[in-house]
Amino acid sequence: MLSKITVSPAPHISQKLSTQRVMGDVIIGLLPAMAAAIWFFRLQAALVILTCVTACMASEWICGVIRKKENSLWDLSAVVAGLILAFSLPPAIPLWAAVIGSAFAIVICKMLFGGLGANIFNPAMAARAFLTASFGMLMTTWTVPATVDSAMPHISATNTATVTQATPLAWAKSAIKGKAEVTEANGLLKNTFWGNVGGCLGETSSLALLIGGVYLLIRRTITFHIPAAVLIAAGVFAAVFYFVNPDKYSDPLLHLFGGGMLICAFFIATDPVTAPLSIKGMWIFGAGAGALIMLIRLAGEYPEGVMYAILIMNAVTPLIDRACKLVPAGGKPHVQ
Amino acid sequence: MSNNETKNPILFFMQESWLLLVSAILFGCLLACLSAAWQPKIIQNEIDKFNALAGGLLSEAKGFQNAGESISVDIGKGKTYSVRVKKGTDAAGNLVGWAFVCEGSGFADKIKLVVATDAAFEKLAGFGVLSSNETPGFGDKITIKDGFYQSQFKGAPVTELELTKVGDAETIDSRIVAISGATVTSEAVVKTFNTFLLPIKEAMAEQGLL
Amino acid sequence: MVLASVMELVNNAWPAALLALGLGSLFALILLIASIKLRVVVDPKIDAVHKALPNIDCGACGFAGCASYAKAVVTNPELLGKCAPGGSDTSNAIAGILNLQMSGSGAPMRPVIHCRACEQDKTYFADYDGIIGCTSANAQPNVQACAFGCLGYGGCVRRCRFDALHIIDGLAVIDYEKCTGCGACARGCPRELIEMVPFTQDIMMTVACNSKEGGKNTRTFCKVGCIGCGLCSKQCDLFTTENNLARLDFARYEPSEAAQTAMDKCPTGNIVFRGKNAPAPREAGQKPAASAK
Amino acid sequence: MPTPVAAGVNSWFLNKFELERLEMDTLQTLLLGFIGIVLVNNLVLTKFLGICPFLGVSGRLDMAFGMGLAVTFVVTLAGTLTWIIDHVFLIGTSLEVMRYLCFILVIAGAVQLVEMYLRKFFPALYESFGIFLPLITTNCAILGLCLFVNLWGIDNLLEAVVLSVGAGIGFTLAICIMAGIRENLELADVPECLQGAPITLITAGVLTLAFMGFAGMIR
Amino acid sequence: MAEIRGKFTFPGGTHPPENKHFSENRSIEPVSVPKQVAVLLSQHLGAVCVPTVAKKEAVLAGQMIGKSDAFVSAAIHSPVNGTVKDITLLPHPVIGRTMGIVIDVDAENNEIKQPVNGQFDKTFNPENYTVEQICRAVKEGGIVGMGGAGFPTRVKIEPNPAMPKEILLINACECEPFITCDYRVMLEWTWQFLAGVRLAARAAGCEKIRIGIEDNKPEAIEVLTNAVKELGGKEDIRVVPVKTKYPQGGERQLIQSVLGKTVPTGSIPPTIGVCVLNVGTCAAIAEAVATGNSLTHRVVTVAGCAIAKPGNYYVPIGMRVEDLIAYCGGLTETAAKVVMGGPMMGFAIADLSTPLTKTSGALTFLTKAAVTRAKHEKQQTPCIRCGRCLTVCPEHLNPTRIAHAVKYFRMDIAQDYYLSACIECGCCSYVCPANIEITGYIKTGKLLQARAKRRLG
Amino acid sequence: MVLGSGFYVLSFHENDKLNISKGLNKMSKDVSLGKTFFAGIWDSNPVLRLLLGMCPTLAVTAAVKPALTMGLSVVFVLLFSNIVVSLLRHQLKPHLRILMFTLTIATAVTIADLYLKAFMPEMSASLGPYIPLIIVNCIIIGRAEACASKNGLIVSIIDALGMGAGFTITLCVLAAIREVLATGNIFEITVMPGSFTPWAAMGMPVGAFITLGLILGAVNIISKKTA
Ligand SMILES: Cc1cc2nc3c(=O)[nH]c(=O)nc-3n(C[C@H](O)[C@H](O)[C@H](O)COP(=O)(O)O)c2cc1C
Ligand SMILES: Cc1cc2nc3c(=O)[nH]c(=O)nc-3n(C[C@H](O)[C@H](O)[C@H](O)COP(=O)(O)O)c2cc1C
Ligand SMILES: Cc1cc2nc3c(=O)[nH]c(=O)nc-3n(C[C@H](O)[C@H](O)[C@H](O)COP(=O)(O)O)c2cc1C
Ligand SMILES: Cc1cc2nc3c(=O)[nH]c(=O)nc-3n(C[C@H](O)[C@H](O)[C@H](O)CO)c2cc1C
Ligand code: SF4
Ligand code: SF4
Ligand code: SF4
Ligand code: SF4
Ligand code: FES
Repeated sequence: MLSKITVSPAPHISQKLSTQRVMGDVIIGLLPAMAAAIWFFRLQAALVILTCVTACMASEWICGVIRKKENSLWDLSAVVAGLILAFSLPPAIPLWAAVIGSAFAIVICKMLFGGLGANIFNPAMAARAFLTASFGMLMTTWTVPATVDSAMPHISATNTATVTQATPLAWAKSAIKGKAEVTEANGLLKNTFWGNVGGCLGETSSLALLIGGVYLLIRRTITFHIPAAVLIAAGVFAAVFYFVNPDKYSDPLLHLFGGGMLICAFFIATDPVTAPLSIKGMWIFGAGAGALIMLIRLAGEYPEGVMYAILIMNAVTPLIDRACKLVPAGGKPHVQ
Repeated sequence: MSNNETKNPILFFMQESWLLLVSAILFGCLLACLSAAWQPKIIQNEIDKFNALAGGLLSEAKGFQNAGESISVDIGKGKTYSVRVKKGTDAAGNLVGWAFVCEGSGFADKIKLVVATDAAFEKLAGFGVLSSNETPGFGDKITIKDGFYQSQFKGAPVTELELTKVGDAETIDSRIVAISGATVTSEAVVKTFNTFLLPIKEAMAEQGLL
Repeated sequence: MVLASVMELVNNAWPAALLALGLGSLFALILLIASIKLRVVVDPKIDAVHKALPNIDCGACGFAGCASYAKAVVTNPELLGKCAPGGSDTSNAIAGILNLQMSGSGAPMRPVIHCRACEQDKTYFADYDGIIGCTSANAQPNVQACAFGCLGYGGCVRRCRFDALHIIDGLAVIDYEKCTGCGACARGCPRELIEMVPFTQDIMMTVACNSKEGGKNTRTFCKVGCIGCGLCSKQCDLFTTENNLARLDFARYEPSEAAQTAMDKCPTGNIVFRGKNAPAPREAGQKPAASAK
Repeated sequence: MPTPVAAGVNSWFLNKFELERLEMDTLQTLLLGFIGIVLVNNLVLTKFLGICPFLGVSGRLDMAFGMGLAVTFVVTLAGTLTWIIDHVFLIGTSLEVMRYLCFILVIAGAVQLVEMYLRKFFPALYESFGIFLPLITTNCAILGLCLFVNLWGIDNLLEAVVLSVGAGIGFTLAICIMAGIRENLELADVPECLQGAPITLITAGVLTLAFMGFAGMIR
Repeated sequence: MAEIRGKFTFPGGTHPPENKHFSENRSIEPVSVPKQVAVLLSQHLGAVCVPTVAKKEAVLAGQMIGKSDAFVSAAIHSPVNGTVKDITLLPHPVIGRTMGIVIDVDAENNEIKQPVNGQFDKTFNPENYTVEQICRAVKEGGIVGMGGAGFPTRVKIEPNPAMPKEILLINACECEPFITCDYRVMLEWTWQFLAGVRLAARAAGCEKIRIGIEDNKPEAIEVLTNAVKELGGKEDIRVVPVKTKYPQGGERQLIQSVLGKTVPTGSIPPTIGVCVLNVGTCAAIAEAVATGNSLTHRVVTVAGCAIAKPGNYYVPIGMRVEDLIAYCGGLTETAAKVVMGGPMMGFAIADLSTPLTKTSGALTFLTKAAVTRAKHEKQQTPCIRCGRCLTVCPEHLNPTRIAHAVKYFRMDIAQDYYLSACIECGCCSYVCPANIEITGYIKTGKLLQARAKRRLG
Repeated sequence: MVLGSGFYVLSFHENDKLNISKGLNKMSKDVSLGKTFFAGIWDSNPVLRLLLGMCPTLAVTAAVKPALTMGLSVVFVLLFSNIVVSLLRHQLKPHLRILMFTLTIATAVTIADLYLKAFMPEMSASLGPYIPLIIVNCIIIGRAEACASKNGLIVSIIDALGMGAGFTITLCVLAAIREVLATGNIFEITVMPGSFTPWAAMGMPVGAFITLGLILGAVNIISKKTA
């Protein structure tokens, strides 16, 4: 007759969706940005991306072996973490530093907390913060995209041999000091949209990120709440300053398209693991992140605040989740 | 116990706490004596440190003495900082330069500097860091003796200094090139100079020291 | 000369000494007065009992932690002896604090598992494919033909904080060396297979089956189950057979010829020894020793 | 008329962004000092003060909050008292050598007194946060704050008080964040050897990285 | 036929593939009498019955063979003529081995029981029966809720001064995939069903009757609407199409959709004056009241790819699953799971000799392919906190949090997040990309809690 | 205040609780002097097992030299307070006991602070307020309460030395790891190859927290293996 039947609790069917598939969609969403990175920064970019992804996967595998756990490599979350980390590194980063960052991301920030789903902080951002704290110089050396005409103004040859270019945000920041530079920074807007500027690997091309973001939205891998909250909060924040004093603050569009804002809104703040669960929580989380990014950019010491804003919001996510605890459909029971 | 309580509170108090009181007196004495014994050394340490730093800047100077009255410098936020300028003299007692302690807020915390100038208070002889809490690997590069940052001040004019991010650190002028990655600290040092140098020069002129 | 330096010392020291004295007496005074005027009557016994407990807050006593157990036991001395990890030492210490005599036999309670079916002894109707855990597995009925035996998913193991329980070959096995008798395992078993019994002996005899199924079904479902034949109760009055299942009266148990005969006569080898260094049970399906004679 | 707080915030913004140095009024200094010690120079995360309760009492949010309140209360009391003692008795009479002794006596005595007082007259309050008071005496955050106030040369009482309150609130913030995180980690598969204090420390480490974002916002 | 779109719904829920095509067009077919039946003594919520017959005793079809004096209980009856072979432990689909009565069927002396729907038409007048008569018939007929939970119906419809009922809500959603038994009853036994509805309304004292029905059953909606029209508006009966969404048939959800009211957490519909009955239950009430028959047979949907002859069968309660499988042409090679009930809430059966009960509305036979990816631990990943389970939960719970709290034995947290408010609809597990058995954990949690309570009590 | 540390025990994780209670038990039960000494180093190591004195542990371990200085200062203060308390143990009155401990410890700490200021000014500056913070280090008052107020002079001295040694060694190990990674040096002697880029973060709070966390994890593994 028939082979042994199986038994398990209901429900006995499930949607055709898996963690692997979710992560795979994110990877697909990141492909345009990867293409842009490789186009603008050539071999350097390819090497950094390859290194980060390989190192992240290797770290994940080793941790799995040590903990004698089911091999978690193929849920692909390590690949996504590696990609995001690579995309948030400057092109000229030495590969050994990329390896240290990957190991920090996966081992310290993810596996020690219990692996996928248990980490409190976004591994890629935490690793970037660690690298920034450790190797500040390396993390602030911005090579010029291969496509840039070297006669552009904000290119300088410093004491070292590398030709570097200030990022749009760095210009916006120093621009607070003078009107001429503000205009110049604003002139960067078009290039910023296409990606023809200095910056981290994955952040330069707004267009590529938008394509990827829309893909994720269509696939319903992410919902619109977090990106919308981030962009609206940051946009409003920047616009208020701009309209109060356009001579001193750059165009809000530069803030929306410049730096890590878009990759943050679509790929980083949306990391489900480190964001709140409920819709209300997502709005709070996103708005908090957007506002913090702008606060750090405008009032803090750094030109860019994405990484710190995300880490800070990650830290308060458990509190947000608690504050947004759902009420059951029938209201709170009288006696529990 | 309850008997004591009601009958003679003072006796009760003494019974309970005589040990504490005796030890308090003893420990108080002990500390006072130790302090008396070591305080001069502690004060000397501070003087030595100042002298070592200032002496490193004004190589001919053999000693430093207080000169004039202490000068109150406005450091903003409605606060003032009182500076005691010291006169550096060589073995023969001739004036070789001036040195004083000043402070400003850096990246993490306050930075205390020893600043020295030539005898005419026209040119800087440089600065040394008395205390700073800047990030290791970033801001703490200002403490590197004769590092590229400190060297820029050797011989710079006593005027409003200016910080730039890109530039030539070799030429000695009022343009100071920031330490890459530690603009804040670099700026704090420059700002400290700008806050203190000219007011002190003015005050010294008033006091007739220059 | 000497006098001068002594004078100088005194000169230096008096303000400091005075300050220390002043502060010292001020606070001494305040605290003394406060300790009298603001005294709150807390039973010092509670504190003492709390200190006597092991302070690992395991909850074995059934209270939220050592502190609440301390409070409870002071008000209700009947609760004495609930702290399993602390054992008799702790109980005696608490009894001392409360001026009580420890009563009762004092035989330590230890768990026995009323099942001895290993993987190869069991029969399954289907593959269980759900959450690994006894409560979850037990909620999917009839997977394992015997509805009474050990499921082997370690619900009890996860409750034991002392690493004293392990699943060996599909059966929960107690390591009596490590077991403290906290009883957590008994609370963890959905089939209520684990019974806390007074270990009057180092090794206790027990009927290692819980099946109330008729003998015929038991035989088809399990190679080692109790078929309720009643042979043991005929041999020894410690045993009773009811609902197709034999049971031993643990409180009265002590080694005896009769008990041993009952054990040897059991046709399924279901009566076994449990405890530290207990001898291995008869192999499943092996003929009773009696018939071998 | 804008409220004082709004005015303070407003002028902070003006100063931060307009770059012309306006006359800073006291309120502004206080506000900056307050924000500074809550976020930028958070005692736990940048100065390593109060780590023991940070590790020990961050298991549950309600407990953490109670502890935070207790610390805030005590640190305010201690900061104020020690500032007064320092400036009234010690500096004038050059008895600085007695500083530590005086500080700790004042803190220990005051805390014990308050604890007994609460216990006697406000048992409910005592149950919810008074039980933390005795622990706090041996908490570095209190003495540490007093010492830092002295080290930073804070020369007016109001500023000392504001800094003390800020320090307490900063502590509360840090410990509540940690408690939230730990409540989540309780339902996670953290390697056994790291459960408890180790993972809390590692989390705190990353938390300090995050708080670096506030660096330099206030100087 | 005009397309009918349900207007009403509730927040949350999901859309599993409906898969009704296996059986929706197959009319109800009485099955031949098996050689042996096994009637379980525990077929409902509430007290277990005590056998009223002894071994070897002869029994007649419809004869009461077990009863209980408890208030919340229902009697059981023999579906066949035969002799009691044994009273013993038998496999129960939900609660494991329980006592039951095995009856050897008297092969010569048995006819296939036919449905009684022919005895009803629009002229049926519920006023001919007093409330007491209805209640007694329901009680003696051993009728329990046939929608799944199996709550004794008498308790539900009996007038209760403490909780007066105003609205009778008929749950005709049948939102579970595959199941069509209620649909067929509505189509074929329309008048019997409506008679039951009206009898129940009379007994319960309900003025209003609402029939909530998903808009994926347009034919049934039409048939019922016409029939209600034909009744001529003596009673306030309305057929309310609702959106097709799982679990529209959950009574709390249906009340929200149709009546716009919420049942407070931890309470039951009567607290807000609503009585909810399933279609099959109503049909059974009509039969019991009008003909005096007890509940011995019911309609069972047999569906899925792994069975040769799917359809809707009129089956004696107590027939073993294996006998029904044999009647339906046997399992296919690819069969992986036999589920009593639908795939979202049904119970997978391990032992095919399990008898059918009063609440077994369907048998779903799933192949490996249909069990999309078998939901077992090896294919799970940790929760990625995507929040999908929160979005679909019709009770607005935080399923992942509850499940993890149970997993780590933190019953305090589970309770804090309203463990007991879960209706175990399975939406959360269905959508979870990490494939976590959320509902399974929650069910486990409820069991753990019940056990803890039992220990304390 | 020791009740205080008892309270921490209540709210700690099980892992820590077992460690702590094991440590505390070992402390009170051991009698031989050698055992008393070594208990402080491993079984009831104040930092690794009892989780006491974490603040200085984290704050001064960016480099080995300040860590060592801190360790030795703690040894001195522990010795001083244990000796004084042990000598006076029969005279202590319940209400003022804690006040007496505090007084003694504050005195010892002031002495240490003065000494450092006078003879090691650089070190004193870099340790900043963490030397005076020894006053509130729970190890010291804990030992005064748990050991010195119950035991004779010799036992108290050995206990102080053991605890102090445990504290110092832990600090130095932690500091060595951090210093090597953060600067490439140890005791200001370069030990890493020239191509090594220092990990500045290891010298920052992150480095302190994470390294200590990992060390605690390692200790848990080792103690589980040896148990
Ligand atoms: C995802 C992401 C997050 C980032 N977060 C930060 C950040 O928090 N702080 C920062 O300084 N740069 C961050 N960056 C890098 C900046 O976006 C960008 O490179 C920055 O404008 C560099 O400016 P800078 O000139 O000097 O430091 C991030 C980049 C990415 C892709
Ligand atoms: C961990 C960390 C520590 C830092 N420490 C300092 C510091 O001590 N001094 C400083 O001026 N900048 C420090 N910075 C960098 C500043 O915040 C700021 O980015 C920098 O001054 C900008 O300088 P740049 O324009 O040369 O890149 C630090 C940054 C990080 C991430
Ligand atoms: C998730 C869920 C889905 C349900 N779906 C249906 C359904 O489709 N049809 C139905 O009649 N009962 C369904 N029920 C049962 C009803 O909630 C309710 O118990 C029943 O309609 C009451 O009628 P009864 O007592 O006549 O069975 C469902 C219950 C739950 C929890
Ligand atoms: C929409 C989405 C965004 C993600 N973003 C990140 C990210 O920013 N950083 C990261 O390390 N992993 C990211 N991941 C992958 C994964 O969630 C992450 O590695 C977990 O934090 C590891 O537990 C993302 C995954 C998804 C589905
Ligand atoms: S004894 Fe009980 S809890 Fe333990 S494994 Fe067996 S069935 Fe599970
Ligand atoms: S086996 Fe473990 S859980 Fe069971 S009583 Fe013994 S120690 Fe307790
Ligand atoms: S938690 Fe319960 S009610 Fe909510 S979706 Fe899951 S099974 Fe349904
Ligand atoms: S649907 Fe699954 S993965 Fe998503 S939050 Fe819920 S349990 Fe986690
Ligand atoms: S050492 Fe700082 S709080 Fe304990």
